[in-house]
Amino acid sequence: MERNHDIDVPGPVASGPAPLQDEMPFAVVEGEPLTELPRDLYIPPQALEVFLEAFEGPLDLLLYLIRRQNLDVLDIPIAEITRQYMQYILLMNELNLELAGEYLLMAAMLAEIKSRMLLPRPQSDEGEEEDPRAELVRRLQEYERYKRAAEDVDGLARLERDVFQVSAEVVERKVATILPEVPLQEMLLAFRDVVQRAAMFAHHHVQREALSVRQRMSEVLSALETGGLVDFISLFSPEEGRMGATVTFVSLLELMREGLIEVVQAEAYAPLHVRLSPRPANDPISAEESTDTVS
Amino acid sequence: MESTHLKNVIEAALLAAGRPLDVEQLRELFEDYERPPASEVRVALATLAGEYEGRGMQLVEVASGWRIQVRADYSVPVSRLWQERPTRYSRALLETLALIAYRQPVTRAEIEDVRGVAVNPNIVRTMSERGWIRVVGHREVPGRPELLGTTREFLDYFGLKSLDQLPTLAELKDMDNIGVQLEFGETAEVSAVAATAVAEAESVEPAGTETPRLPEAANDPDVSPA
Amino acid sequence: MESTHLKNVIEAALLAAGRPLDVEQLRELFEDYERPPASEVRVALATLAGEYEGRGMQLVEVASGWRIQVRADYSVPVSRLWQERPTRYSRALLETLALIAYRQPVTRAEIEDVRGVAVNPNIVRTMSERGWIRVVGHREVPGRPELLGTTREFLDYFGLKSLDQLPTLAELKDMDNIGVQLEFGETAEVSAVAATAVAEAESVEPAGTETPRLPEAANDPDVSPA
Repeated sequence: MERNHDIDVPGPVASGPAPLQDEMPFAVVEGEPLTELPRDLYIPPQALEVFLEAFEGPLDLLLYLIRRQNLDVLDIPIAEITRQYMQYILLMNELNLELAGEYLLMAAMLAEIKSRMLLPRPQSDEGEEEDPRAELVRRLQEYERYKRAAEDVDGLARLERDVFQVSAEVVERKVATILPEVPLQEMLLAFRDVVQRAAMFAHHHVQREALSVRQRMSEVLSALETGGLVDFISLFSPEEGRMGATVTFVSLLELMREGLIEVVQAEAYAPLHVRLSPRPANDPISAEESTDTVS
Repeated sequence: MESTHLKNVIEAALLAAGRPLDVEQLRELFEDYERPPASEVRVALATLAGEYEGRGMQLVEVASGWRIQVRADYSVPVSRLWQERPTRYSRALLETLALIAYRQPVTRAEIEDVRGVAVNPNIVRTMSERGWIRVVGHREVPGRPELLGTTREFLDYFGLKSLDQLPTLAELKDMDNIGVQLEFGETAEVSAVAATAVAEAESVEPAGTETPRLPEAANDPDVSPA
Repeated sequence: MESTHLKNVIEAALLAAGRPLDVEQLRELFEDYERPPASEVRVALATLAGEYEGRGMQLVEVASGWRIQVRADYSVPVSRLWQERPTRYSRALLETLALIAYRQPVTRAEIEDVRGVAVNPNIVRTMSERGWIRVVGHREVPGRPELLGTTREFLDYFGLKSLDQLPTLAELKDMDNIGVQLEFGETAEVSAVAATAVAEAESVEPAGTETPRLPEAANDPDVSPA
């Protein structure tokens, strides 16, 4: 805020005792500010190019001119600033530097403001005078705040310059895979579709009643997989009640019907035992193995 | 040099480097005037190694210097950082699984009869590895083909208490959209507060949240075969 | 879960990842049955951050989660590990970036209006490639110009948790009121020290109404869906 009104203090960049609205010297030779390019002096165009590239556009250049002289952005001496600005433009022209169109646009805008400053100001609806510089001032301020925001962003502690992300080696990296999820619904749809395709609707295997029996069939087969005799009674769980017993019984009947198991009894009234059906003798593999299991 | 400062610089550098650093490289982190002797660097390394005991990382010496690495105890959870996103199971797998569930115990040949194509051995292996199916026996016919059935894990995964809870084929046939039907079934039954409580208590199964509940009717043991 | 184990897994994972991890990602390192609640993970993170005090590294929260990084005190010696100087970004790039960050979503034309010069396409490309900015939509005017915004990576890179943490944008002064404001400002300055403190405390808002938050950037990892 202070820098906007204490205009008497020379700016930090200002070289020499340049009075307030003096034109901007582009060089100082033996204490004498040079405001015109000496005809006999060769300035390599690259040097000026570098100088101009330091500006991010006409607004930046204007701000530089204003700040350099500690002028208040809100009260720019428009005639003087325009004159200084034009000097830079002419200089650039003289050096045949390619000038961005934006610089010329700004020159035109400055000239227009300057001429309007000389004319009586039009009254707005509220009866207030409108300052012809208002729009320029707004743009300069708007640009300046983002120019400073850019400096602030650059000042943030950032990765690779101020902050270093750390890492540690994982010597034994194991690749773990997540198993896909299967919604039940998807499996049911798959079942419906496959059965529909196969036109197997009437088949007894897929009636509801079969399901608990089929599950029990798998369980009974598992219980018998050791190959030995299993107590018939042990296949029933009293805690399942009558329904459970019925399911087990039906599943045993179904397994017998399919020839998967057989029920054996040593003598009349002796306890019943269940075992897997002996393998057919004509099967070479099972014939080999059967010697191990049949005892 | 103050030993904490030295230790911290070494720690920071080893963590930032992403490669092992030897004692000489560590010494070069310091300006000439403050460069610690190699002996001090080694003491600092030993101190650091000790401080990492019981932590997530460890300091080890390898051929090209010292390295901070993840302690092997934690490589299993850490490896999950790079785990592959799951792919979806194929239609063929789902159909095979469904057929095993509904028609168990069942042989591959019987599945092939229904599906009309050979059973891909990878599919059977995938489902076995997942613990959803297993060989429950052999059909005593020439070749003794394996009989496949579903497991308790299968029921757990799908949030079923028993296979009875699966809809019958007749029910499936009537459903143009199973999802809608199943949801209807649920809302219809959630009349009682107790039912809700039970449903919530049961929803701890992994797939519970995504698995639509089945109509209560299928649960009723009284409807089961006589 | 045993708290040391949890803490060590988190430490190991953050070190191994080499990128920030959020609470949800940390929870996913554990199997379903042992997965700790988010609150426990946060406690472990706070404990870790405390344990790193006075060490070579620090645990910080940035936009996309928690990150272990070299403590700023040690960045000078650590930077000697690399020969190359860190990239310097041009003023043009930084100004364009600042405009996108503070005024997003913003079109190229709007950036040009403020800066008074055309937007250099290379600058936009560089920032996109770095993952700092992206097209967040189109303005529904003729030509449907792209609207640019910053990303989560931008925040991570600059060590910010959200756009709120950007440095305050300078105020605009009105030409007509400037005299009044100055007088008012000078007398008021003496009167209330507290007011200044409040103003400073409030100044974390970067640009007030002009800076719409990006939904992603403002997304608090703590409230992300479980």
